[in-house]
Amino acid sequence: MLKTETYTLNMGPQHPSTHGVLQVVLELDGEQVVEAIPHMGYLHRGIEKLAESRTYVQFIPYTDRLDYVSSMGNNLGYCQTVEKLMGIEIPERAEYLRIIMVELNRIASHLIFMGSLAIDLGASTGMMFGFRDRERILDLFDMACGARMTYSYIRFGGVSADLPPEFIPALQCFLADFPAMLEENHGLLTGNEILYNRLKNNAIISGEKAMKFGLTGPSLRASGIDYDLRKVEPYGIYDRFDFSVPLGQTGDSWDRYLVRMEEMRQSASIIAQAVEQLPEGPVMAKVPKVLKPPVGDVYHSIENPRGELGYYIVSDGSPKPYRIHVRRPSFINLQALNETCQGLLIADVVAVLATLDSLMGEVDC
Amino acid sequence: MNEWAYTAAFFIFAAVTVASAVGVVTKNDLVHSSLLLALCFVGVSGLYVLLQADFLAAVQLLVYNGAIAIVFVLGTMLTRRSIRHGTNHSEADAPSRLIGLISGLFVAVTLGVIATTPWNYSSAGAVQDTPAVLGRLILTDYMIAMEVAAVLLLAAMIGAIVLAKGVDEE
Amino acid sequence: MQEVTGLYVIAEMLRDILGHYLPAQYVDISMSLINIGVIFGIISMTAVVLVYGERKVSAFMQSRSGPNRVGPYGLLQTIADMFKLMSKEDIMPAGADKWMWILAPMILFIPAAAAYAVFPFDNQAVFADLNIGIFYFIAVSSQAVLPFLMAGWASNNKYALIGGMRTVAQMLSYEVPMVLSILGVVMMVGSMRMSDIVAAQQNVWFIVLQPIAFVVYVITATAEINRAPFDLVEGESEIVAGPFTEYTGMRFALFFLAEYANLFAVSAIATTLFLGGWHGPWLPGWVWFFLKVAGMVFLFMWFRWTFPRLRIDQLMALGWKVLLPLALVNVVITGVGMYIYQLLS
Amino acid sequence: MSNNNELLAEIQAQYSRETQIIGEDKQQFLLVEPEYLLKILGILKNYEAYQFDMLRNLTAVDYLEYMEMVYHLYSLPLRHSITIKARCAAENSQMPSVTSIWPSANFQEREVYDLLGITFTGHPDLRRILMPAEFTEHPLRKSFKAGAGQLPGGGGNHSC
Repeated sequence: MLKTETYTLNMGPQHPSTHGVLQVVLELDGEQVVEAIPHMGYLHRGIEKLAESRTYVQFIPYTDRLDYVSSMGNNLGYCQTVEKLMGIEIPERAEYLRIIMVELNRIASHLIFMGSLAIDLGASTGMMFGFRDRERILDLFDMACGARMTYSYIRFGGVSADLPPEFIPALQCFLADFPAMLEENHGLLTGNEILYNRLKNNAIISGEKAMKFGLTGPSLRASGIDYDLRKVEPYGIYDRFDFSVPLGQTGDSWDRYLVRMEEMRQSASIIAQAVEQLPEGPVMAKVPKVLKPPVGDVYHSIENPRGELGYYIVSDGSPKPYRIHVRRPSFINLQALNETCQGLLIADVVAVLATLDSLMGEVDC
Repeated sequence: MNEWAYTAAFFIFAAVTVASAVGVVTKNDLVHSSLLLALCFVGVSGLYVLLQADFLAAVQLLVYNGAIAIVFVLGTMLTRRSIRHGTNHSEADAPSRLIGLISGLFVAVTLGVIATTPWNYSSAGAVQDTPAVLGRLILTDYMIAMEVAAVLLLAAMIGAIVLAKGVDEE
Repeated sequence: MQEVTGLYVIAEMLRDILGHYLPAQYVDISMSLINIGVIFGIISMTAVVLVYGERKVSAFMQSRSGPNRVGPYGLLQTIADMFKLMSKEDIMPAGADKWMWILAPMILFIPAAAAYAVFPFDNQAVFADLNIGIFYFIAVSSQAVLPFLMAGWASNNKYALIGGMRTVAQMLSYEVPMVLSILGVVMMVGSMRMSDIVAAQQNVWFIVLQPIAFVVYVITATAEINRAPFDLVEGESEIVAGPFTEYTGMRFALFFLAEYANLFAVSAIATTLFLGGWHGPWLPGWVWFFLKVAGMVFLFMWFRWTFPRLRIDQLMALGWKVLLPLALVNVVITGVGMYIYQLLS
Repeated sequence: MSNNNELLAEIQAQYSRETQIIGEDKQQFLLVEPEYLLKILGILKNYEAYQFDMLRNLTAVDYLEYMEMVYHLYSLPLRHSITIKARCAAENSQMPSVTSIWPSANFQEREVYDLLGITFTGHPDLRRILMPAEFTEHPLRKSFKAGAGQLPGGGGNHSC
């Protein structure tokens, strides 16, 4: 009855809750979203182009800077792709160390998800808790490879260094404390009525829609679709561990949150199993100094905290890759933003951005 | 102290009221006009205080300034900002002149009446506990009037809700 | 009347001293000025203390240590921040409505300060013990909406404007249940005078007799002063900082001063209405008053650092569909209860 | 992920006119003629024996003489995967958009358009996605040499 006009609101690229430099152009009717169009590229560094003038080994540090809160996974995906191209076998111990690191990194990444979701919904204590717990994991990484954010720990043929003796006790201490940490976070956030009401039945992405948007990772599984690369195409030695893949029912923001919270518990269980089975031995296979993979191309993908991280590498037989393409889950997951946000309120856009959990370092590549 | 302080306060409040009232009419920007209207209400409530009608003053602040003026301001602010200049024309065209004339006549007549009426000064002191007296009156003598007003307001509120909710397109 | 104690004794002493040097009519004026000075002192002190308190409380809840570098236990941190804010560049956005933009933070401060006139800090220690005390407080605090709206509109910024619009929706809807929750207390006392309300609680605090009203009051008060979980007006993750987005330096600080003055104000009202004001054993009345206010302030801070923010539609639904009926029911229960009590006695 | 050689052979046998198998034993791909791309991909998605309902990855490679599109498909119900390739000219490259089959190709095709300069016909919203709108070149082309001053204003002023 009352005629209203829509208006445009530029959310970002400098905005507290776009998690980096994402610009979302919102078309609003009052506070209701008519359209939410993401504009990216503010962090575009041309990593794929840079790769063409680097050797294979030199590209490893660039992978750290894609999804910079789960660098271990990026390292792993890239190294496994090149190993697959060259047919390198890696030692048992290295396989286990890789699993431990990647799963630890998954927990760290999901803790950031939890923290940023909390702060986006106005609960700053949740963020502090998330970052506090993540600190324990970063300390472990620091112990293992000397870096807290950009590890380059996983290399062709294994990992860069064996664990220091104090690592395993510290890890076991962390694993012992982790259920209590998780419980505390659940107590603060999951049990909160306001958080529940903000997320439950909000921004529902059905399984069908999730496929349409090309979602992968926890966001897809929250819609009830069982697609976890660790299960469907076990890479590395994932087939040796006993873990379950949490699935959501409705695909609302609440499910996306719960799925990630549960994944943390599963990751901790995988780490515990890996520590138990951890064999002795070398951590590095014999790999030639100058890598010259055979001519050909290969695609390999792993399950990163944000979804399917794929590397497509074309080799022309020279020491430098002819072309590297990275399938970045954050980038493709952003496709869901516009349609999911339509009809919601401004405050929900923030929640959708947080639960889709796109990371701009990866989106812009 | 009391005598001149009250006098000074009266003139300050009166000046504020009159000046802002003039501003409401002459300001070129609707938003400024409506804000000055709020100021005018504040001035009036100050005058109420000086008349020892402190309950009425608080009601004036709460209802007129805290609600009505805000709705005015909100309404004008929602009009598009780019065209806000000249939203409140004060050109001297024929209708404006006519209205000015009528208003002038009204003021003249009122002043004349005030000047010629033999005012009686009340010797009774001001009622100390106005809210209690008012409450008693509203719930006894003026019961029906209040209930009628309440029903009217309820109808208005329902109407506002219907208007704001809108009707489905189809 | 009770025996005269506490702050009133100090005031009487001061009045005596002044009486020696000044003619009688000037003593009143001087005492008024001194009172105003004390109130402004309290306002600025509360801001300084509460900002420090807030940071320490939040640090405590988030397992951090909070400010601990400037002065012992970081006590001077707020002072340092104040100097920092004062030295900031004063930026005015292009296209801002100049006078409105400048006036908004100053006008916001007036109702915040004016409310302090009716707080009974101690027995007889009220600047103006109006017979409509609590109603005056409501009327004055309702004036805080306009400055927010002015700031939001004058900034020429869409985030600020959305914030301003949210203020109106939020404050207007939460004022109604707030008034109704206070009504229960007023019915029991039969007076709106602050000192009467406190005096009526000599034996039993009204939090015991009016638990629903207390809960409704605390929730609506949180919304009135725009604190989490009702801080939609500034909602930093959604609309950056709402009406404050474009403000810098001292003007920004004024908004914060007003925010903390309001935090203290609603806590003081809660203390007066529900927690027995300055009543309490052993300690002087004003100490009790400030202790209870501190307790309420802590409660509000506790809310802020544990709750996520509501969404605007949930906020409105809570206000109109839950709190308003609850407050109305409370009024009815109070009325019936009073009637039964009269029959029995 | 293992490329399913039998599956490839089966598809190729059925659509021998439109497709051919390239590559060696370990790395075999199905090369599809661009004009039949939509038809073949549509069949791959919808036929019960294939059910490739997921477009995992879409990208392109500049081989100087020609541009090669690469589609990595996956089937959730049947848990198998396949790699499809299609080639087009290096100059004025054009490809049919697969967004009608997999809407999730939207951003990836925009990225390929932006960085490699392949125009997708039938794409709903073909705009640059990473580079600024006024940028004229396609950085992932082999002919593109990176250097300073290529963006307006010396840096990267995004104008949207």
